[in-house]
Amino acid sequence: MTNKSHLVELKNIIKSFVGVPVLKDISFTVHAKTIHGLIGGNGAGKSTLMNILSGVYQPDSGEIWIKGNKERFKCPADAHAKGIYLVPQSPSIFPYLTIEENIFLGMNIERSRYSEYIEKIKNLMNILSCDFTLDQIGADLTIAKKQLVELIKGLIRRCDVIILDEPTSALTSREVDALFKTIKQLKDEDNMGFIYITHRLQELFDLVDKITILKNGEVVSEGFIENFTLKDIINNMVPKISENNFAETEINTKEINEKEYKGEIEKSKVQKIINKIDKEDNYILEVENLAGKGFFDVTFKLGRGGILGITGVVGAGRTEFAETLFGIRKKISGKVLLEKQEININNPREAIKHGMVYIPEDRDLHGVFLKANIKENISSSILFKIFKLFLIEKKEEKLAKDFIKSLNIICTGIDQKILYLSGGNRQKVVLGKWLAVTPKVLILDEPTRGIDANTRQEIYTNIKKLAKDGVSILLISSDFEEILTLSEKVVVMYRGRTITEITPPNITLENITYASFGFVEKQV
Amino acid sequence: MRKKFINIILKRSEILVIIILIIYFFLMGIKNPLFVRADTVIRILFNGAILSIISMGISSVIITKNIDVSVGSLLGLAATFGATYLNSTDHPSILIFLLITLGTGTLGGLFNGLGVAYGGVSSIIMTLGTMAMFRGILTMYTGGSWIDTVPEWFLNFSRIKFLGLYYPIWVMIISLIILWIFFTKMKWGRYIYATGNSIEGARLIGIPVKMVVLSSFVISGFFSGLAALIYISQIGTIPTQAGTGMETQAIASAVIGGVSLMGGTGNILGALLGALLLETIKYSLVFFKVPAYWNNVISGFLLLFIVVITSRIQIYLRQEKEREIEEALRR
Amino acid sequence: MKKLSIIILSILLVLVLITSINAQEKFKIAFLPKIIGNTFFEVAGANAIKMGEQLGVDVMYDGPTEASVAEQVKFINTFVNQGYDAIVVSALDPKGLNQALKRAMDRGVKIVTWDSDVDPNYRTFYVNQGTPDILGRLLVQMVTNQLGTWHGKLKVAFHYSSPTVTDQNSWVEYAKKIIAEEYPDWEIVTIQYSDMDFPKAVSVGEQLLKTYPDVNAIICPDSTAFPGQAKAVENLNMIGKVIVVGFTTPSTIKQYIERNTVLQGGLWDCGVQGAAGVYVAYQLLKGEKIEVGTSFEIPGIIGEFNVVPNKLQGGEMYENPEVADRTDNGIVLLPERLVFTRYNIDKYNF
Amino acid sequence: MKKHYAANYMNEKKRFKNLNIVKRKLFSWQTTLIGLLIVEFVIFGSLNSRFLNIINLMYSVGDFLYIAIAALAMTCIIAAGGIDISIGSIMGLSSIITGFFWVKTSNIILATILGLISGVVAGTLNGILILITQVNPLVITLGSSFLFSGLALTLSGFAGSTGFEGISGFPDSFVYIVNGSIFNIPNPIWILLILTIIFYILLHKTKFGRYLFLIGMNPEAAKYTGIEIKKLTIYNYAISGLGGAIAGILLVSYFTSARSDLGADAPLIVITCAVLGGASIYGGEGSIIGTLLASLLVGYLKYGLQMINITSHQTNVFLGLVLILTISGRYFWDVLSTNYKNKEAVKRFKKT
Repeated sequence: MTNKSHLVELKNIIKSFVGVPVLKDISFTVHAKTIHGLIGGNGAGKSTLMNILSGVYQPDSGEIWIKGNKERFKCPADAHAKGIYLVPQSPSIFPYLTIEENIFLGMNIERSRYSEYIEKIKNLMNILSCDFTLDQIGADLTIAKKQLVELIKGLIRRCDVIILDEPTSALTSREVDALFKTIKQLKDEDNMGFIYITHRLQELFDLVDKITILKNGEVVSEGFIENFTLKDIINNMVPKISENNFAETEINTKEINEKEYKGEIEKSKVQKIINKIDKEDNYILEVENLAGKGFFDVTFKLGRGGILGITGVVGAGRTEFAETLFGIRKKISGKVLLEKQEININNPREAIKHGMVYIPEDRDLHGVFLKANIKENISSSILFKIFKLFLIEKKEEKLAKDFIKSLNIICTGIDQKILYLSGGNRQKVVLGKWLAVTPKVLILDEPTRGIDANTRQEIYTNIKKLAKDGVSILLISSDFEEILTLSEKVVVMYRGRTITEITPPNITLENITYASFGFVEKQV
Repeated sequence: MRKKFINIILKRSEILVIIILIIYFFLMGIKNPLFVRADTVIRILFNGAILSIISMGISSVIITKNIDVSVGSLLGLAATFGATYLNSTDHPSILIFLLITLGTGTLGGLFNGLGVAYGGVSSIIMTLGTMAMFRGILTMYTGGSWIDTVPEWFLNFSRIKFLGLYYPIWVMIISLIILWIFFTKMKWGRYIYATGNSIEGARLIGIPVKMVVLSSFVISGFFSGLAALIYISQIGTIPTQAGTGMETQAIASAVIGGVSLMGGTGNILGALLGALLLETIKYSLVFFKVPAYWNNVISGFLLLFIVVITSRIQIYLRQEKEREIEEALRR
Repeated sequence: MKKLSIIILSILLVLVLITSINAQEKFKIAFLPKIIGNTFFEVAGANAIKMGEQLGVDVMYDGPTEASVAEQVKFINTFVNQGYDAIVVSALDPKGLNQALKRAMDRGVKIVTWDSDVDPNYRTFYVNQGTPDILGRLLVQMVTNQLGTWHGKLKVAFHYSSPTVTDQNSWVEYAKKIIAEEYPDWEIVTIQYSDMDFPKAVSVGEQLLKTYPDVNAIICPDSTAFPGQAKAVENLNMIGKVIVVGFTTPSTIKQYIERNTVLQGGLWDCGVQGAAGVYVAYQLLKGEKIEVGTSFEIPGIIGEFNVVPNKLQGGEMYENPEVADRTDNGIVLLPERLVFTRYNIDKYNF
Repeated sequence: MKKHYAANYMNEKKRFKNLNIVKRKLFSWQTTLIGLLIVEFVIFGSLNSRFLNIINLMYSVGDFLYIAIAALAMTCIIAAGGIDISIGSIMGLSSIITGFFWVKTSNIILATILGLISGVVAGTLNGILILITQVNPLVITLGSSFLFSGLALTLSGFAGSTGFEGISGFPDSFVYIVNGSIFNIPNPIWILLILTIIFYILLHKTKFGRYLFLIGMNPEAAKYTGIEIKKLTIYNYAISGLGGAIAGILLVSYFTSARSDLGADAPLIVITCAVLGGASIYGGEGSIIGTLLASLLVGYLKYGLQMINITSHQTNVFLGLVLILTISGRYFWDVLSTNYKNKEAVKRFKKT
């Protein structure tokens, strides 16, 4: 049965967590010289499957065959020894080791070939146009740069199979192109196989050869990419059960509009937006020449109930700006006007009191309390408002239940720990936590990073609905498509400054891209 | 120039400790000139050898984001076993003696490590437990009496000088060099840092994290044994309380020297210097010539003061560096 | 959990089999030191148990592992709950045990103190190594013994465990008084403490010698400070340049006497003291009278034990008219104090 | 087909939920602690019938009252991701301050209040130092423990000629606080009960307590959530100082003597109780009830071992072993039960 050209063969894998099945009898094969896309919605079991393949978890039942031999992986080192390497979705770069140490850590290479490897790394860094050096320490890098290092770590190890889990979520389009080129080159030259996990479904058509679609721990469809259209893929991924259970919720996966995927904005919609923006008086938040650590000059105006996109390449100072606005960092100069009143915010509590909230970029580190349950997370932002001294359990529970329902958070109950939720559901909890304070201005920083397509759509719908309800939204994102889909006006930052403001009908991928690299004059 | 200085101090926090040591000696010299003598420095090194060795060993555990509070008890246990052997025969073999003393330390560390890495016990609980156990075994073994005599020839060991320094000081220096090489030049040393940085990340790239954690406890145990060796020859009497309170001092030394309790950062030299700083404070109290019941107030105050000063300087320097980067970006 | 309880159960059973010797209808006496794991108390405890065997009573020796009043109170309470007939205790605090002892006496438990006393109201007899006057004088005497016929200025320092230790404090107080009255030329330069921590005793000892380079004699009435100070003298190569005297067990100080670092060290026979404590408790239990002003002998021990009134100890606690001159409550004095020199040290095995 | 699947999914969800509730009720750590406590009573009771004497059991609470109280305060500190080594020195300091002002003013109420205030001040100092230095609380409180115990020693010398050796002569009303009884139940039990309720409400039922947990779980996220970490940290250490002061003053009442070294042996056993009670040294977890149970467990374990004539040396080895085996057993039990559940799930799945 087994074939030597089958680099990896997983047979009848079953895996449960605390008695709840996550993988139900999955078989999965990767061939040499193939880039194999693995997709599926939230909690479909992609990550679990790959963690089993890379030795992080052990299956409860089932077999792993590598190049025709049956193997058992007790730990990741076993998997590495058999030529399997996982580039994780959230980079785990060691903060106090240098980049060089980070890359070489866990590799067994002779001293004599050391310089050869350094050469290769530098080459890769060139191709991916990395702007860091090998002797910087991990803590100095931004999340996007860390992801590049993770990629280099994977690519430098001449493995048979490299698993890439959402490698592009923090990369710019230029870096993505370079990455794809490198992967394709490696595949052909070195007989390698890749397993590529992504939520950006369009990437699939540019890159992969075959795809496997998972849903609720089962393989629902498999085949060559040529045989699929985007619509097929999405239809296969949508978990139908949500129709039965959450029919009453307003925000529903049914609303997925395929056109939005392609970034096309309907003409009628444009007209509406222009009308809205024209109401000059209706600005809720005005930022004038704000400067702080990491950014120097930010100016824009946000209309009531509007969605303002702020974008730019990594390092443009977007997050630093947002954190300053929210009071986490100190501002150096400039003015912030909220509802025409100048405000001075020194800490997040003041920002919240003014009705301004911030959903941070690094969800697990800054957004949620992983060890706390959903109820405790959602109420954390508003405890000071709704309780004097003692907690009233019923009140808190109702709050949590309301948000679980309205945001369609998939969980076992309000007592479930965030740790056991998928990334998308965690983000919904963060959203719920901040909506609980009924904000006037909602600052979203990379709201859909590392989140699957379904949940992403849900979050988009939520954002739009919020705007419709009068919440003004500041959307910070490096995903230009996201900006394009949601924003009614776009401000582009470049090297710590807002360099241009793009209004409809000029909001196009091209214009944003040019501006974010500093070419303002290209925009007409 | 200034920028370079900031960078160096931020990267090498032990330099700050050296500066503080120098300033401390200077100020003490004003207070009591008798203190500032080459002999005092040697006495501090000599007396501080035990604490420094322990704190270097404990650093390997702290770097993995664990903690070991059993080192003091383990020192006492190893010293008791070693000294009992020395007294048991007329012609003790040095080799067996080393084996017993260092072996006790290593085995104690191994037991800690097994519990933490494979037994699912958090390190603080594990070592709190073994701290009581080791001390209990010690007192049961000796029946509660002190070991009062150690053969004369062995006591003389600690008085042997080489290149002007006593042998305990050499043991300290050699330990420093070995650990320094281990932590900076060897793969396993890197693994220890990586595990402390992020245990999940380390596992993902194929580091055998359980073995790494285990090994760090073994190292800590081994150096407790080594410190016990010095204890026997330097003190010459092993009371049942030998090593009590050593653990908190060793942890404090490591932290003052820049080893973070959050794991993954700091180095061995820092831990050593931290221990010497503590020892210097302890060794200067009588020189203040104030009523001795003030001594604990003074040492507590000095420790807090130094911690406050170093941390404020670090925070200031970090801000300065950020400002520099800021300005560079603005340009 | 089941597994665990089985393990606990079996370990316990084994331990109990080893340790519990269950004898019926004998007097049960608890012998409580300040701290276990210290040679001084271990020797006293061993002799107390031996005396128990001789008298045919059960003697239990146990105490706190840390010098903590709270722990000691715990022990007293447990001994009472266990049904011990008498408790022989060396108190960590002259007043801190009062409530526990009161409760014990209310339940009919006889209380005898040894080594360190409590308020006379809360015990019957105190087996005393010597009044502070005797021991303070002994300390000074050990210094003058080494001066020979020389008279004149002398710089003296004290080094002991901590100012919170009652008996050591009282000896030092008397020694200071004697110096002030009888040796006006002497100057007390400093008093240092080393908290019963051996390395600290060495460090403090060295600092003392360096800070006061002209000090002539150091008096160390503490079993840790004494050898620590001697070690410091050796470390700084000052053997013969400074007189070190103090109290500790002969086995601890032997090596320093052999090396001539220390010429004289003092103590009383703590073994005799432990045995005497048990003996007195036994007499009380049997209902035999021990009266103040008389003396008695203990079989197997040389010398006479004088029973003196409380007021001889001096101090507020003892001069209280309620207890000062009682006949059924007083102080039992040990027959002799010991001074160890290189000529007699081999005679003592504790 | 799809509908069937959905139903199946819902069933599993329900099963999971039920399992969770059962698991939480039956196998929670607190239940285990109660179980251990019962086992302890059964074993000691069968080995020495005097152990089960109810009056003795009640009175012996006084022996470890100070440990239990400090452990309650320590639970709050550990839950918020901190640690307070100085709690023992604070006991000594507050007891000396109480004694000192009793000697100087002869007003016991004033002296007690000043003792409590000194604990709060000491705790606040800890909190402030931890905030301005950003150094690990272990180091700060270690340093401050030297400072406080030194201050206590020095101050005790000013209270009179024998001050170093303990200040005594407290009035009967003060001594009665711990040594008396109400309705035939000794006061230590009442005190412990009341303080447990107060701390339980504080940590588990107030906004303040919730904030402590959140800070302990993730201080960064707490900052981003607008929680006033600085203020809360200082309050927390002040409360811990107050806890230490209460424990210290109760010790004075219990011993009728104020000493500078009261409580010096406390910190490690206090931390042991808090952690054995379920607090995570890395913050974010902790339970007042668990801590109380653990304090009782450890306190009665020591008492019981003594009752069956096991000496303190052996007790130490035994205590250490029990601590390690309990926690390790808990871990292995978790691993085994999870494996078992997963196997069951595979079986269930293969059946359908």
